[in-house]
This record gives sequence, C-alpha cells and structure tokens, in this order.
Amino acid sequence: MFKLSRKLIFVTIIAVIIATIAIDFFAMSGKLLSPLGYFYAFFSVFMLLYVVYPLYKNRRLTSYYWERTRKNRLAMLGLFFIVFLVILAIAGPFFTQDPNHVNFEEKNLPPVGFTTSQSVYDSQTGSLRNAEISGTWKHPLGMDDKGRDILAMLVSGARVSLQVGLVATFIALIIGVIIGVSSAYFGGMVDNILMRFTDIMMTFPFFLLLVFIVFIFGADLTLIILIIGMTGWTGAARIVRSEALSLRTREFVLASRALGASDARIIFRHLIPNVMGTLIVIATLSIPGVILAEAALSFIGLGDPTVASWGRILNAGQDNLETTWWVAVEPGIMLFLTVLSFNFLGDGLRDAFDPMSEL
Amino acid sequence: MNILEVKQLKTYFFTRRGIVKAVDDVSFDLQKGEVLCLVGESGSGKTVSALSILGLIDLPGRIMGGEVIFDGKDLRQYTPRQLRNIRGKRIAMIFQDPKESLNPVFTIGVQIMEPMKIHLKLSDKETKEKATSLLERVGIPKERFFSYPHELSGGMNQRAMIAMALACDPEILIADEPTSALDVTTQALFLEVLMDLKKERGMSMIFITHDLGIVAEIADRVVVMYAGRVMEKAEVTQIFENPRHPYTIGLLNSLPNFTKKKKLMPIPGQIPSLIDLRGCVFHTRCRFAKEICAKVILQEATVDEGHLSACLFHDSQEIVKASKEVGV
Amino acid sequence: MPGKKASMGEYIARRLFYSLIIAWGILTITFILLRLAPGSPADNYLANIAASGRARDIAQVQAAIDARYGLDKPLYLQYADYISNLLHGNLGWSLSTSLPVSELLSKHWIYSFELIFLSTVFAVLIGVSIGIYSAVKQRTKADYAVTVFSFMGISIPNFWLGIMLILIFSVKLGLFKTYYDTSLPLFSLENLKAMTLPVITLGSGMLAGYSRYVRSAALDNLRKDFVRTARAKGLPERTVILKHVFRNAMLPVITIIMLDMSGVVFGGAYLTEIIFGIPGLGRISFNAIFADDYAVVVAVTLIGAVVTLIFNLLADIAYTYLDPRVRYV
Amino acid sequence: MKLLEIWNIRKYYPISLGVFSRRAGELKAVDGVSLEINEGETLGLVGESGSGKTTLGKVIIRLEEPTQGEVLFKGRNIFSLKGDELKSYRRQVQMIFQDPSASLDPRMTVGDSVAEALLIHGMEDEEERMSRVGELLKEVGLEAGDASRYPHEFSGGQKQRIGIARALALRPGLIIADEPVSALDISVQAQILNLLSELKSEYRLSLLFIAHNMGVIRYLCDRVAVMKAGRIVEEGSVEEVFTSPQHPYTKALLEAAPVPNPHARRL
Repeated sequence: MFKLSRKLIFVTIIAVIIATIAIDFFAMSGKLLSPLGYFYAFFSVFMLLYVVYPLYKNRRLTSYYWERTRKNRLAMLGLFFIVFLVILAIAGPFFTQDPNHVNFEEKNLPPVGFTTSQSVYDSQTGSLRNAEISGTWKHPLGMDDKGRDILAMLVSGARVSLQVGLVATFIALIIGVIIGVSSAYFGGMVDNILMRFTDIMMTFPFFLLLVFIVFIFGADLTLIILIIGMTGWTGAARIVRSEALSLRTREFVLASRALGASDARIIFRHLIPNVMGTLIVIATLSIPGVILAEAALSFIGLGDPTVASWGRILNAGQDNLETTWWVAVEPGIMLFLTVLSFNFLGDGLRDAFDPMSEL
Repeated sequence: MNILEVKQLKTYFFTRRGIVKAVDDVSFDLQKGEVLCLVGESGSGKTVSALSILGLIDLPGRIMGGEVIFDGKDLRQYTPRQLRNIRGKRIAMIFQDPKESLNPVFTIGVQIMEPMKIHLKLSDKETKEKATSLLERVGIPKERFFSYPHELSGGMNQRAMIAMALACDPEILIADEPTSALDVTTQALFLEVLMDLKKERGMSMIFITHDLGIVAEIADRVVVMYAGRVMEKAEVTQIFENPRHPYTIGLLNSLPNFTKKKKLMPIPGQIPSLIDLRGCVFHTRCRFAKEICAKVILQEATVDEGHLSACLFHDSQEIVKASKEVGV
Repeated sequence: MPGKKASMGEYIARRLFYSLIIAWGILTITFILLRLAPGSPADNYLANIAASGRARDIAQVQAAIDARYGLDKPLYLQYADYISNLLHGNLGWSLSTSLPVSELLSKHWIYSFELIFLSTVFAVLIGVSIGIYSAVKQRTKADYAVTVFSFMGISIPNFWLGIMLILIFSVKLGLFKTYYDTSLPLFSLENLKAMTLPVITLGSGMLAGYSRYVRSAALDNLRKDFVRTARAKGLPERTVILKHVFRNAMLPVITIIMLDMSGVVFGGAYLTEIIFGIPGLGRISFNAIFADDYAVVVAVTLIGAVVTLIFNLLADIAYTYLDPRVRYV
Repeated sequence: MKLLEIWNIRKYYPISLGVFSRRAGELKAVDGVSLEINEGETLGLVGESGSGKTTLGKVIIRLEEPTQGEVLFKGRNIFSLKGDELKSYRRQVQMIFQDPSASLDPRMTVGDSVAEALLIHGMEDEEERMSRVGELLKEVGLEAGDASRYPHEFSGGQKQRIGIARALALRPGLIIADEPVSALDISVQAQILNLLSELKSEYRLSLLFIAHNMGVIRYLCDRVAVMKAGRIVEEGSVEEVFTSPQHPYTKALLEAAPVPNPHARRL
C-alpha cells in the first residue's frame, strides 16, 4: 500500500519544490532559499523515500551486506572518519570562531606544540624584533598570515567539500543512471547516440574541461557543483549500461517478462535494485574525485572566492612555505584523510556487494 | 601392484566462516594399468583429492595430513622442485572445462610443447615433431597447431589437453571431469580416444566424474565420495550390483535410465555444509540412519575382498535388501 | 559463433571513423560552450577603453572587434569558420603573448611531454611490479603493505604532495630548487634531477592506481583454470606467473593505462606544472586564464581532448593486437 | 485435444559486422520446426547444445519473435494477441529456467519473486497474495516461512523448487521447462523430477520439457522430439523412439549416452 503512496508523496514534494521555486523567482525575487537549499530539500526527500525506506524495509538484505562490509576493517575506519567529518561539518561551525574573522595581532601563530621565530613589530620601540612564538590552545591549529583561525577555516572547508562531493556526485549519478538505463533498455539508435555522446564527454580530460568551463562561466560554488555533476556522469552511465545489458538477459528478468511484466516494472523493480549496489560503490568512489577536483580548482585560484574551501587555504599557504608551513600542511591532511576514507569505504562496499568475493 | 597410494589424506580450507573439511581422511590406491573412478556429487571432495595428490591446492586450502605414496616415496615430503619434476612428466592431469584450462593467449601448439620443453631434453625440432604427431594421434589436424583455444570447439580443446598431458608419456593420468562440459556425442568420441591411448601406453588412470553411466563404462574400480569422505570402495560390478552404502544405493536409485522406465527414489534433503559435520556425514539424509549414526564415524569396514563400506550397518538386513532392490 | 572475422585493417578504419565523429563532437561542444559564455573575448579590452573615458569609441571598437572575430556573422557561419580554422591548424592569436597560439604551443609542448613521459615510465615500471608482487603474495603482510600504500597514493592530492615535497626536500633540506629552471638544456642530467620531484608528484598517484589494477587483474587470472593447468604441467612458479598470469593480466591493464592518460594524467600534469613552474601546456594555459587569453585556453583544452582520443584509439588497437580472442566487431 | 500447435517456426539471427552493418550471414537457430502438444501431455525436446531447443522455448513463451511461422495456443495465433488476451496467454503459459541461481532476482525475497506473477495479474491484496505464496511454497516442498528469505540463503535444488512455485503461481496450463535439472546434482535432480511428475498429474499440466539427458526424458515424457541444428529430425512416443530409433542422429545420441550398467560396456 505504501508503494503507491510513495510515488504520490514523491510527486507531491516535487510539485511543492517547483512551486516554491516559482514563488521564489516571481514573487520574492529569489530570496527564499539558495539554489543549494532547494537541492537539499529534494535530496533528503529522495534519499528518505528511495534509499532509507528500502534499506529499512529489506532489513535482512541490509544486515547481510552490512555484516559483509563490517568485516573490512579499513572500510570501517573510513566510515568512522566520514561520520566524524559529517558531524564536524554540521555542528562544527557553532563551536569555532568565524572563519573570516581577521586578527592581525595573532597572525602566523603556529599550531599547539610548535614554536617559530618570527620578526614581530614592537609597538613600544616601533621597530621589528625577532621573537619566539608558541602555539596556544585558543587556536590549536594556528593562524594564517592574516590572523584567521585555521581550525575554523578547516571546519567550514569540510562543509564545502562534503557539499561538493555529495551534491555533484548525486547529480552525476542521476544523469548517469538515466542515460545508462535508457541506453541499455532501448538499444539500437538511442543506444548508439547516447553512447557516442558519452564517448565525446569522456574524451575531454575531466579536469581540463572543468577548468575550461569555470574559466568561461566564472567561479561560483553552485555553478562549480553543477558543472562537476554535469560532466562527471560518463563513468556511471557506462557501468550502469553494461550492468543493465547483462541483467536484461538474466533469467529472472526473462521470467518477469514471460509473466507479462511491464517495461517500467522491470526497470524499477529488477534493473535499478540490482544496479543499486554498483551505484553505491560508484558514488562512494567518485565522491573523493569530486572533492579533489574542487580542491584543485580552488588551489589554482579558480574556486569560489567567497567560500573558505580547503583548496583555497592551501593555495594561500603555499606562498609562505618557509615561514608558515602549517597553513599548507593542515588542509592537505584533511583532504587526504577525507579522500582516503571514501576510497577505503568504497573498496569495502565493492567487496561486500560482489557476490564472487569470498569474505 | 600399487602404483599410487593415498593414505588418510586431509585437505581443509580455512574460510572466514570456518574450516571446510573438503577432504577428510580419504584413502585409496591405484593399481598399475587400471582405471579408478572417483564418483560423487558437487562438494564431495573428489576434485580436491585429485589436486592434493600433486600438491596443487591453493590458499586458503591446505593439506593437513596424510601420505601420497608414488614410486615408494611420499610425494608430500618432496620439495616443490622435486614435485615439479613429477607433475606433467610422470603424473599428468586434465581438467573439467577445456576452454578455461587452456591459456587463451597462447596457441595450442605452444601449450603442448611447454611440458616437453621443461621435462625432456629434446631439440626444438624434435619437440615440435612430437607435438604435431600427438595432435594427430588425438585426432586434431596438424594445421591446428597454430590455432588459439577459442578457435576450436570444446571437444577439440579437450583433445588438445590430452595431447598436452601425454606429451611426456606419464605413468598416471588424472582426469578431472573431462567430459562434463561436452555434449554426449562429443563425450563418446572423446572417451574412445582416451581409452585407446590408455591401453596403448599402459597408463594408469584416475577418472573423476559424477556420471554413473561413465563409471559403468570405463571404471575398473570405484571410490564413492560424499561430503569429503569415502563412502564405498569396490570393483565396478560390485558397486552397481551389490552396493552396501546407503549413499551409493541412494545415488543408483536417483538415476533415471533411458533404456527402461523405472521409479526414482531420490535421496531426501540437501548436501550439507562441510563446516561442523558430526558423526557419519550422510546420516542427515540417510533413510536407514539410527541414533548412533549422528555420533560415530565408521572408518571403513570390509564387505568382501576389495569391497569396503563406511556404513556401520552395511551388513544389516535392511541395507542388503535395499541393495538387492536397486535396479539399474 | 559462426561468421567471418573482419580484417584488422577494416577494424582500424572503423575505429578511425568513430574517432572522427568524436573529434567533431568535441569541436562542436567547445564551440557551443564558447558561444554560451557570458561576454565576448573583447570584453576586457572594452572595459579598459571604457575606464579610460573614451566612451564614445566603444561602439566603434566593439564593431571592429566583432568583425575581427567574426562575431557579426550568423551563428552557422561562425561555426563553419571555427571548424575550418581549426582544420587549417589556425588556433588564433594569444593576446597576452602576442604570438600565434600554434607557435606558443610548439614551443612549450615538449615540457609537458617530458613530464608525462617520465612519470608514466616511472609509474608503469614500479606500479606493475609491485602489483604483481602483491597479488602473488596475497594475504601476506607485504600484500597489505602494498594495498595500504596504494590507497594512500591514490588518495593523496597530488598538488598537495608536490607542495609537501617542496617543503621537505627543497625548503627544509635544500636538495632541490623550489622552482623549475627553464634555462636547463632539455636532455641533461641537471634537467633530469630537476624533474625528480615533479615526476614523483605526478607519478605516485598513477603508480598507486596501476598497482591496484595490476593486482586485481593478476588475482583474477591466478584463479583461472589455466594457471592450474600450467602448474600441473610442472612449470616453475616463475614461469607460471611471468608467462601465463602476466600476459593475461596485462591485457586489461594496458587499456587502463592508455585510458588513464585523459583523466588522471592531464589533470595531474596541469597541476604539477603549475606547482613546479614547469612551462608546459598546463602552465601556459594557467597563465592564459589569468590574462583572459581565450585562444590559448581553448587550444589547450582541445589538444587535451584530441590527445586523449588518440590514446583511446591506440588502446583499442593495442588490445585487439594483444588478445587473440578479440573479434574485430 | 491439441493445446499448442507450432507451425513451421524459423528464427534466424543476423550476423552483422559493426557499424557499416555488412550482413555477414544468418544464424539459423530454429529452422522450420512444427510440433504439437496435447492437453495433459509431456513433450520432451532433446538435442545437444546449439540445436536451437532453448530458442524454440523462448519463441513459444513470446520472449522472442520468430522470423517466420505461427504458434497456435488453443487454436489462436499467439503473435497476434494484444492487451488482455496477451495477458491471459501469459497467465496460461509459464517457464522454468535452467540455472536456478540466475532465475531468481537476488535483491528480492523469494516470496516477492513468487508473488510478482500474482501482482502483475491483478491480485492486489497483499495478504491474499502472501497466503497464496505460502501455499505454493509448501506445495513444492518448502515452508511458508521461507517467503521472507533471499535466494542466496537457499541451495540450488531449493531455488529450483522456488522457480517451480513461481511458474505454478498462476495455475498455468502449459509449462516450458528449459533444462530444469541439468545444473543439479543427481540426488537433488531426482527430487525435482519427482516433484515435477507429481505436479504434472495433480494440476493436469502440459509440459514442454527441454533436456539433453536421455534418462530424464524417458522418465518424465510421453512423447519426444529430437532436435538437431534447428530442425526436428525425429518425433514419436518415448517408447518408440527409445526402443527403435529411426533417424541416424537419434541412434547416435542413444549410442553415445553411457549406460549405468557395467555389463553393457563398449569401451
């Protein structure tokens, strides 16, 4: 019974979101929610209806895969760090100071446990003198050359990275699934055209294309996310297509067709649930790529100048390696750990979903 | 005369779910010039037994005990290098799926010459001549020397496998379900070639199969296996006419026969998991099982000269009666 | 399967035909993106004029520029011009350097080539060997070490790795210069030394990736029945691994290495050049971005795509050549 | 009474080479087959791999359109059926597949797999559906509680039982069984054969039984058709064909099949 109402709920929610956007644009002139805000509304409802609820409903299967994943220690380590990062990104900003707050008094303060010798302007003598400066617990990760707290910047950077990673991957996956499934299912000319288009998109080196498009259209976080999402679907489309093609000839799909199941039923009840495992793995493994791409963009100065992303901190830090090395080291470590965690988790999930792997 | 003797062989697989006793306390011997058939269903341990003879067990599997006496010496004590001098030279092996068992990127000619190059000190020309004549002997035209496995049919590939196995004139050939991937007519032709070669060269052969028809056709003696253990060992006629283990009886009663229509009496239940087996491995599916069967394992009892059964009650009236009723 | 095998030549002809379609698609998409861009190549120039107060000239200058770039023509003619220019090797003028783009590129491509070539050799040699090694030693400490190392290599952002290498080896230890010295002759030991850190920066991620691919391909093949056959023949383990397993494992890996050229390598080379100041295509495109030099950015993007296309083609051909099972379909 | 009549069915697959679509030839999977199955009868279709028997099965169940020919079910051409009539045909003809592991959706409980047929054919009430699934599972020798389990929790033989339950769900008149026991071990194979034999008489089923094993055909079938390279070379009652085969190919097949009797050996 819930199955029918689930579609209904979904359609209603989309209608409400579209209506809100319309009101937003025509009556409120775009002030109600940011574009990302809409996306999150849609994203959470979608996840609830099509990921969380099915996982809950098929508890046996969920716990089976969970048990298999749990056996991979590295994957669990990765998951642990990701959960930590999510909590940090959501709750962190309430506990750290404003990342944009500038305090020249405390500029170039090293992290706790480190001491550096710097020339400091002495207000009494009016001249520069050398002083030993040690890190303090007030700013455990130190300050940059403008006296901004690095911990605060890293926390807000975590938010940016996760936003980019999740949202762009989600967009890419949706496009990938639509293209992959329709290509496999309709075959013939449709397949030919879609796959040639995928080939063309794949032939652009991803990062060069990204730089190119950001160069043309300008740097804005929402735009960057959209661009990554709209160029990064090719791998997913190919994998989904080949999985769907092999599923199409599997006997259980034939059995369904022999029963007179409709195309929609076969796609939604057999194809999609069976590529779901692959999709989750693709998602987990493409999030780090996306995070890295955004960081690299910011690093070379093409990121959104209004947000404190890890790549931007790094970019600022590389100019003063001799004096304030920590500004370049710390965001890199965060980036590295995040990417590593997603890769560990993705690899663990892949093994868990692979029926051939012996666990 | 015994040419090969396997004594109390144990091969276990150490999986995350537990220890799988794929082969547990298996003993049999092979006489010179005879065909010994290992029969059993999937998971019975027949393939693992054969691989264990040549030490071809991969991790997570390990041979945990037992002896493999060949030529008066225990192959298990051999160094890897000594063992390699036996493999392919004195004991050769062919496998189930010929397409998978040949390397797809090398021509069959190259693959047939390979064992000769290692084991025999022949000139390149002699090697090639021998390989070509072997190919022709197994019924493959010699132009096929330069063909890749995917260019040949399953039956042809299996013949190429034989040519490769016989390249160094081995004393023993172990054939692991060599025909189960072939069609019946191809199978018949293949078996004919195989048996001819065996007679011609006086080889001894261990033939692994699940097909009782093939057993009846080619075996001199039979070892019936189930769940990693030997259930019954006997001359082939004894197995078909006087089976004394409930499993053998059950198998024969499960077998549909195309020469006459008969009622099937299947063995109930499923093949058990090989982890945590207690008592007689067959007791969960045995219609003659008593309480004691869940506790005790009977090693092997002699029914007759050369006829052994692992059933406690192989002499009981019920089983003798059931044995008489088996009509194949 | 019955049916005739198509000839290798026909197969290559067909792949070339596909590649042409893709190349055309690439040009078209770039054209569309350029035309969708908010603003034209002349905007900056115009802004300068506007700032200097000679506002009445703007319309005139605008018209002149539009005519110069053909922006006054209808869209389909612009498209035709664009394609025909590219086909004639005419990539436009670089405003910031006052050179034809083609000349600029021909001066700088060798640096990118050198970096990518050295890194690939470095990554393939080491990556393939440790991949095979770790597959053979599956589930031992050595294998776990390689696995963890590979994961770290894949996950470490290469631009950060570059900075860390500079920080440690150049700034703290003073072993290398912090910046690539363009005055060094290309084929010299000094140059090779200067390339050390950049090659490690770009190569380590590739290396880690290849070792993962090779390991899993080798494991797949180690499980195959033909490996058991090879062992049953009495072949020494070395021959089993290096002849039977290696040959089969390398088939997919070669393709992956070729395909990798696009995503990982170009992006990585771009960043590596920027960090170390190597004046390759990445670096000049980077400079061009901040000089608003359209033609150079477009040219580098197109070259990246075309080179990728060529590598894809090579990958296909190499695969069919190496794997006897492939039918040229 | 004739239930199914097959008239001169041909199924050719084009063999084309790539983008220029040069037609290199045709694979004649089924090349002019005519057969009929009477109500309550079991017809065995025997042949070696590549003989076209599976393709013929798929044509009958309308998973493949034939290149030529007609299939009449209860006198009506099934390829002209549309809408409700087609649905009714689908209800009356079901298929059992060879590979029990591939024939069940690994992401669905076996209960849902069996219930899918009921759902598609309009049994909306979930409770009713599930109780019917329970009955079906019991009928094939499983338990009603098994409905909430997933395919990976069952052995090959049990999965094949579930496949049979799914085929029986709509109480079809004709079942096409494509090598349903060839992937199973001998002891389990006999269980499934007995189950099919019981269900056959209980439901008055007609069965098209595709197999390569002569013994299995003999055990279960009333009539047999021997197929080779897309054609039927011999057809007749099992008794007749097996005791006095006429066609050389049938003779070859029977001679090649090993007999489980050591006194009858030929090698």
